[in-house]
Amino acid sequence: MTQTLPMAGAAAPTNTAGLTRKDYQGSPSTLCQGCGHNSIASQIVAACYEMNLVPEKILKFSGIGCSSKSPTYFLNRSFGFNGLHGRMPSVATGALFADASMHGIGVSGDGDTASIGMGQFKHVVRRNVDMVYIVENNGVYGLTKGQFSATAEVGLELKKQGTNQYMPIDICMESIASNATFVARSFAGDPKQVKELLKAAIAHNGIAVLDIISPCVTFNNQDNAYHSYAWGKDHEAPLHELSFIPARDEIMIEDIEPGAELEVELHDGSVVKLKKLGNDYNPTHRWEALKMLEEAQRENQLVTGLIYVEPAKSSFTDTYNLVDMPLNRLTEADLRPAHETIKMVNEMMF
Amino acid sequence: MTQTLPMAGAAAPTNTAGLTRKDYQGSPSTLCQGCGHNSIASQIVAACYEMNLVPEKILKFSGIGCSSKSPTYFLNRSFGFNGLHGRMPSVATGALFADASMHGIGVSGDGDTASIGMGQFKHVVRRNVDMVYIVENNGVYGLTKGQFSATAEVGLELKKQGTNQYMPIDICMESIASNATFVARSFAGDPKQVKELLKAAIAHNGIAVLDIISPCVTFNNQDNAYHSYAWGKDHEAPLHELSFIPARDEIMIEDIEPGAELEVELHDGSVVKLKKLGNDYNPTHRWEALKMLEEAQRENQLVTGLIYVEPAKSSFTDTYNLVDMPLNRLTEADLRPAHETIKMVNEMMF
Amino acid sequence: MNQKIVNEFSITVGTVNGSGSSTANNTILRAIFKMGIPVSGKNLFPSNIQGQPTWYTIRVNKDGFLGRDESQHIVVAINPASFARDLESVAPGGAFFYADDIKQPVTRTDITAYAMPIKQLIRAQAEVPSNLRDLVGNMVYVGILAQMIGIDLEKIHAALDFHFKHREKPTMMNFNTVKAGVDWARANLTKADPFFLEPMNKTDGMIMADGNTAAALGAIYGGVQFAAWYPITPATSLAESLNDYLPILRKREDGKHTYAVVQAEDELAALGMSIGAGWGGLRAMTSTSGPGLSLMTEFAGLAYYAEVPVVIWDVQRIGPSTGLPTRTSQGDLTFTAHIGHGDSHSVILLPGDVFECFEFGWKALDLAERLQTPIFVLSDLDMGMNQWMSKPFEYPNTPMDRGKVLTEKDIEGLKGNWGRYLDKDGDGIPYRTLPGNQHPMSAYFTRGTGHDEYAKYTEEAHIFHRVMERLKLKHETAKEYVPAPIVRETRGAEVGILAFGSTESAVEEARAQLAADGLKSSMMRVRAIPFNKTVEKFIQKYEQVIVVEMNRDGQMHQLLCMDFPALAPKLKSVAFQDGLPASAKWIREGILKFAKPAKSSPKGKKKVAVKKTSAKKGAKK
Amino acid sequence: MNQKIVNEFSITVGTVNGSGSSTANNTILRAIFKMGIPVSGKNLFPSNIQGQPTWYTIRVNKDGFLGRDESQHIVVAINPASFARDLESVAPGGAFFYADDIKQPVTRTDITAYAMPIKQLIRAQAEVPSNLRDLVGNMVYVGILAQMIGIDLEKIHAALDFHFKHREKPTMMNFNTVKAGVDWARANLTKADPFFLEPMNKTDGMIMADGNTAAALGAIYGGVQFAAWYPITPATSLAESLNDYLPILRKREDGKHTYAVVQAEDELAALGMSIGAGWGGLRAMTSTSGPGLSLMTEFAGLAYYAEVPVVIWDVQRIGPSTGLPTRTSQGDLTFTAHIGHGDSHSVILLPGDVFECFEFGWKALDLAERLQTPIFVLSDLDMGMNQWMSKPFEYPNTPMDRGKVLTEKDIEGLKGNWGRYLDKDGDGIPYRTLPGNQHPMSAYFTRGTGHDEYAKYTEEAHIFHRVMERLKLKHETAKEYVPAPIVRETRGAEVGILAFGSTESAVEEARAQLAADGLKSSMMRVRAIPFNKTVEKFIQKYEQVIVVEMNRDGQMHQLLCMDFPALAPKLKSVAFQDGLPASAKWIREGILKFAKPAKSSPKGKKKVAVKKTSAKKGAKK
Ligand SMILES: Cc1ncc(C[n+]2csc(CCOP(=O)(O)OP(=O)(O)O)c2C)c(N)n1
Ligand SMILES: Cc1ncc(C[n+]2csc(CCOP(=O)(O)OP(=O)(O)O)c2C)c(N)n1
Ligand code: SF4
Ligand code: SF4
Ligand SMILES: [Mg+2]
Ligand SMILES: [Mg+2]
Repeated sequence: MTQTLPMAGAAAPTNTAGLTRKDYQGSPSTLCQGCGHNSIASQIVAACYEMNLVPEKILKFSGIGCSSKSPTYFLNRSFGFNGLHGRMPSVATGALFADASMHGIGVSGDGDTASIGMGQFKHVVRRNVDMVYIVENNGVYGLTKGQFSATAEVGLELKKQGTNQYMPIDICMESIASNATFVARSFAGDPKQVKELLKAAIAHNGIAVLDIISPCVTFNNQDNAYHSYAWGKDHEAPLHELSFIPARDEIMIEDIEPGAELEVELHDGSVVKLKKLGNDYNPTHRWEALKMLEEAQRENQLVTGLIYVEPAKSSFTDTYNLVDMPLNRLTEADLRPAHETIKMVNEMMF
Repeated sequence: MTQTLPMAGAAAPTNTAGLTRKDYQGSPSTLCQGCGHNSIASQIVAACYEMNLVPEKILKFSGIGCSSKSPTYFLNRSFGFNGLHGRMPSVATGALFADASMHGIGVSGDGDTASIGMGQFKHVVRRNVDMVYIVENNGVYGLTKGQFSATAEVGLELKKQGTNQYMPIDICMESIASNATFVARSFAGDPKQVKELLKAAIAHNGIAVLDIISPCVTFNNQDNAYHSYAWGKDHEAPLHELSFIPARDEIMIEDIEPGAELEVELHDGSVVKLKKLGNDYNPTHRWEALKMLEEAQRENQLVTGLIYVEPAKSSFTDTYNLVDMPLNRLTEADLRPAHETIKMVNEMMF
Repeated sequence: MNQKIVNEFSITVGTVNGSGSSTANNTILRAIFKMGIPVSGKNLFPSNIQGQPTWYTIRVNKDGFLGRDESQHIVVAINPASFARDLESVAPGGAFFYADDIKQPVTRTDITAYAMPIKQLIRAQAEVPSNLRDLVGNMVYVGILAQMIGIDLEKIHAALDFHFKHREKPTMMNFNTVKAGVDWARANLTKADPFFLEPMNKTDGMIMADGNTAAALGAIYGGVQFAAWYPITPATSLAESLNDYLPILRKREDGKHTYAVVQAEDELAALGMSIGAGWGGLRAMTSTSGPGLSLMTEFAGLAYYAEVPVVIWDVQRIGPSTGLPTRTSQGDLTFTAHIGHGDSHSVILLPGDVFECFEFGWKALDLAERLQTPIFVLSDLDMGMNQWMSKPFEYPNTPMDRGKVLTEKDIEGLKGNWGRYLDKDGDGIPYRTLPGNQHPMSAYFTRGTGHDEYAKYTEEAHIFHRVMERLKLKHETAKEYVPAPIVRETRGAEVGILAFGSTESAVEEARAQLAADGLKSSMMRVRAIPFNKTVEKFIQKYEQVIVVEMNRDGQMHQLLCMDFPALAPKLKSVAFQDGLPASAKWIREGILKFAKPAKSSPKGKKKVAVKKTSAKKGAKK
Repeated sequence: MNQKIVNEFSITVGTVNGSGSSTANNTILRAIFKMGIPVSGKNLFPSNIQGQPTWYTIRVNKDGFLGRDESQHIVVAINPASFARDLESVAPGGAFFYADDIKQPVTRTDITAYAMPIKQLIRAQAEVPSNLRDLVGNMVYVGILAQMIGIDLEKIHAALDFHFKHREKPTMMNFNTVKAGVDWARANLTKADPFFLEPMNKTDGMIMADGNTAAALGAIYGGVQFAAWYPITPATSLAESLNDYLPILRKREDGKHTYAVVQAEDELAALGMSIGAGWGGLRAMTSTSGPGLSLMTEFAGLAYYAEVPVVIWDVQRIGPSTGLPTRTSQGDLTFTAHIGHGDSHSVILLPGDVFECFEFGWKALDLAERLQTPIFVLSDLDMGMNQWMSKPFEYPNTPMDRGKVLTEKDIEGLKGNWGRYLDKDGDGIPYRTLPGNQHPMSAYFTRGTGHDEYAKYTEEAHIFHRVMERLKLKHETAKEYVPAPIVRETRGAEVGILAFGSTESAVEEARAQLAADGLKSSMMRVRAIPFNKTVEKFIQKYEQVIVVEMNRDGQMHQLLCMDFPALAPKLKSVAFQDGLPASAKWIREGILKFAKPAKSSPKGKKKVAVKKTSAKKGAKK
């Protein structure tokens, strides 16, 4: 606690902010080995480093869930607020008024965003709050051990939960329906794309929703035999051993060419179909974006890339026409009306 | 309280349920004269009467707001539950399990649904709960005296509230994004269309969202001078008199032909552009519906009619495969496991 | 005619909501106020927008007792729908003014009835356009009443001039209508009731305001920078007043803003945003009423445990649940004191009048930052939405207290060696840094989960315990900072009375009546929770302390018993709720159940003059 | 070796979560249980999924005291990350078993240390596939321990057979691994610690279960028809047990369902749905923990005021806010008792053990329909998620109480002359009809706004007041229906002890210790709020009543002071919270602060044998 870290701006080896990659790191992760959320955290570190951002100029936010634990695993030098389940948007909205020059990065889960947090999510999008809103989407509640989330595939079966009856909520379509100004989708196992999209999202003025498919290696098993491990060669007696979680490696994919498709097998044998948006796709047409998403839903594809962007709009804080000085540096002289005004006020009262 | 009403099924003059129109009525309205919500209530009475529904087989639900007061103004012989602000969907979802043979009709407002109630709204849609979900959409909070709701037009100015900065939430697009199986839009001043859509909605198995534009004669003034009445011919001194609400007649429109457009001037001089869906429009393509709504948003049109329907799906209660007898008529014999089972249970405990 | 009754009666106007009568009623109120006579106005309005019965009661009282009077001495009946009950509500010997187009019989003989040809008179006013006749027509009863009880016409003009922002045309059109009423009454009515107004000088230097406006203004003088809110009666006008006055009082040359007011999508978000802003170092607040407060429960617990400064105004209405949204109560006390799951206790301010709404408006922001905890301010509908006489608002007499905040320089001085939740000063209050602090060791991570003194995540039992014990110590510290109670001791008092909030005026009136009956009492008005030493000492001093409050369960009594178990047997509860503002009547009767006056009435003290009718609880049936 | 210590010690296994050790630990627990020795198991697990330290403690106690023991007599260390603290945690004279691949020094000489070659032994088990070595490897320490303290191998086999649902292959593979451990230990280790197990017959006829399973089963026997829930630790397994057991226990020939369990989108919706179902006439419930309960606040107020039957299980974890999601507490009591804005008071059941979780599981549904109000059942993590010995569950001994419901025939008989909120019986409980009732006069309109006895909207002050007073009367009536407290009086007791919930076992142990010290006490375990006459009488009887509870603020003490102000001075609070289950140690020490034992120790009573080490609060650092 007493060692002195280099002040931002001090001479240092690596990026133009004078900081090393280490200055962007967080504490060691306590998530499962192989969890997609971990590699997203790494890419946040990489993106901020490569963009030469000063960590002190970033605010981190999250809700509750495995995903929402992530902000402790990156940017230790940034202020962070790990709030309530589903309520990250409101806390971020208020906090970003404190110093409008700062960047906001929020991390949420699909349960956090699409179940309990649906209302706040839709409204933070609608307000175009200037922040990156990452959904680490695994289709389940990780931290509470594997219930369906609202983005779970219809027909998915989980032990104890039965069969999911509902169509999944599509975070990207929801964002566009509520007039988001930046919407993208990626896959945690595609670090290059995640990083590039993160950079674009951070640079965007306004809400930037990043729906990142991030498989839960522990609970999202489409296989009906939940956590089943074959005992012996004959596979005769699969066993349900809830408290044993074998160490697994994260699924990483090779680069996909724009326009190309890739089927990725998850740990449980289920398959996701990824498709990268082609170079001819124009992400500035809301209309095309909706069409593309609707088609992808029918094709059961996960289309990745920058789906929609509307760069010109002013963000939420912009519309408030705030003073240049960060609001939280204003003093009594700026904030308390002058003494003589009290007379006027009393006269206004009759 | 002691007069005996005719039992359903008893011989009576009018509809095939043996009931008169009076049997469908509610208590006198306490809403403002000319409020669009009142004529929606009348059409609910008319639709149920004409469909020969038995009022005892209908459940009424609402949240909080002027709109949500409506259920007392129709179907006095039906059970009703006026719950909490924004939480009508959950109460209805639970209540409809009590007796799956009953019809659910819910009335909500745009504040009730699209602001505080956004989360529950999206989820009741996603679950395809078998009920009619009416949004009496006026773009303001009527009951709390005229603040913006989330469906207010961007750029709308209201005294004390300033200028609305956000894009309005489109109830129909939101419904379709969340996989609603029946989505329609109408205008309170077009009673014929309202009634026909109500009938279709009631007949639908699953969620039927009806977004009915229902102008608030008292608060939704686009005119910057909130409640301004000209004093004398010269109009020189408009006055803000919040506590005076002049009696006004409800705006009624002539029949629009399918495919035709109509501009309707509201009490405050603002104009809404209505367009009736043409006969060639096919409401069974989700894809076309999204496209149509996106275009209408850009054209600033309110397209009315049946926008989307997916008839084949099973509703929420269907998926639970319930016994035929209404659950709330089951008795101890049906519900309490037999005495001998307790031994087995204890053995299961080790 | 009975003996003249001067400056000591109440007037109720029964009308229809949405009819614009509030301008008329406010005009009467303001004119009487300008005559120097203590006066209050209470609006009893329905929870809808148009067409339902509504009542406005004005009480004049030369002694300054301005709580609700259960007797209606003068009743003005404009609404056919409530005519019968309005007629019934007139106290025996009272006066009844009614619109003569209501074709219902006046069946009582124990009162004086005056028919008013309002429709006819307003039609005769050529300058009033036909679409405004209903609205301006209300001025007719103002004129008739003015003539019959003696409201100064000049003061009426002043009131109208104020209301219409000094625009002559509407002022004169309304004033001329008032005069038409005056003229007609002078020509046609004969005074047969005993009620008269006579000028006094008891309102000199006073203002008239409602608590919500006062609270908003106080917050502005407290430097509020962020407010998020969601509409709800009766709190809406607090946030709307911020929108009204911030642009005036915080205007800058460059046209830029030092504040933001956000209408949130609901109350969860409203408090969430305010917490975000408070955490960010802004003076942040939200305002709501019961249902909204219930929704804020989870976030309130987070702010308590993560130690985030934020101010929450709860303008109480009667509950539980949606209850009666337009009726008053002091019913949220016990809930607020322990809001949220787990061990928690809230700091609560209890303003007693409009002046304190202003004062606590800025003090609450100081306290929030000083104590790093949510500060709840419990007002109520009666205080918040009704017009009250008040001392003029006073400019804050202490500089802003921004609490324990470490800047870049401080952190540098400490060589980064600080802990967000370390109790350096032994008062349970730690130091914080603000986002945007550029020192690389300034950042910390806030969470609602278990954390140690360095804000690091922990599940260690003894650390969790230690942090919770420090929060308890902080609550002790709060006692030194919160507003002390107001104590009014009477020599030889047999009983102590403990009250809080808007019941003050009614309690004082009851005390005066009891004193006249021969029962001497001392009074303490509690202004904050946690209770400090003074509260304990007051209870210790008296054999019985009667806790008076406007709720069903005696919630202040509950909290006192919890905090002072050793003194609990002395504490008696007088609690009543029906949604109407407190009246001296039920307070007096309640107190008499526990404490009997000495046999002989004290020498010379005259009986309080206000006549008691056989008033019922819940006045109107 | 010291003197033998038989059947009176505790074992803690320190491991990594996600490593599958719970099968091993459960096997030990069950085997000991089958040996007839009173035993309990407590899981101290982190709030994440994999890779963090976790501890499992098994306590054996021949006298049946099964609360948490602050001393760890035998510690099994498998996790390198917690090796040092595990080593430190062993009580002097204790035993320390550790995996020999942890290359850390054993620095203590006051204990017996045994190195275990787990990796090596499991590799030698040819039948265990390599991907399962980590999992099955845990059986090695089971075997070593079995050999060293004397766990019956046959019972271990029985436990494995049960766990693996009588499938031979996995049972044998695990059992063979256990035997490999046994064999190795027999050959290589020399017993040097004093701890031994010897068969008893004290568990005959008993079962082992956790409170959440018991609650779910109880609800099923109560005929639950609708449950909506949202996942949250430690309540999740309650709802999941409904999913597990409903299909078995409510199986029908036609394959159709008489129930529905819905995973809601959050807790607001979970309670909203349950209220809808309860209103509709279904036996409806929800289950949650602190944060979820906070979110249910507004709906709870609606159910109270609109009088809707619904059951809310709150499996308490330690708060405020997110707190420590995997640690226990009794901290939601005061909040629950007054949940929601406005005047309200809740009916709360307080099960004391797994048996009562089952019993209150069905009783709560009866009470909800009888009283037409939300019934809160406050369990906690320790009771809900840990395995407890229990009497077998008993089939409900009363028929279902569906409360006051009017059918079509009843309405016909009344000629429709009924009022939903009319108090016909003078007990404050009105009659209701159920949706689907086909009588044209059966319908009524439910609302959270003001309503009269006929469920009509009203803003009348006196009616609102009257309805609220009836609700108060209903709360009085509730006292007759809720489970009475359990009283255990001791002749000549100097002090009364009042406790509730899962602390029972620890309190009884403390009482036994105090009795040995010479302090006689009587005990009352409160099982419900509102408190009935018995509670009052018990407090009256003793000069001092010490209220023992597992929270910071002494919440039961708070509520008792509120309800019995006259008795409040007698009530003393012993409250402690750090997230760990209650231990006899702090209870005993807390009680001794108020009550001193008589000077001389009573004749013949032997000191309780469990050794007291210098245990710290919050055991693990
Ligand atoms: C109000 C509330 N309800 C429930 C919980 C319990 N809870 C913790 S995390 C979680 C789900 C998280 O799911 P998701 O957001 O998808 O994150 P993941 O763990 O899958 O990354 C839940 C329900 C809580 N913390 N707060
Ligand atoms: C929790 C809660 N917050 C706020 C309110 C106050 N409130 C009552 S109605 C309403 C808005 C209603 O607007 P809308 O749903 O559009 O209905 P309208 O009156 O316009 O028909 C609000 C905010 C409330 N009753 N409950
Ligand atoms: S449980 Fe799933 S989501 Fe949670 S940390 Fe493990 S892999 Fe990730
Ligand atoms: S305020 Fe508006 S929405 Fe409410 S009743 Fe009047 S017209 Fe209708
Ligand atoms: Mg998830
Ligand atoms: Mg509206």
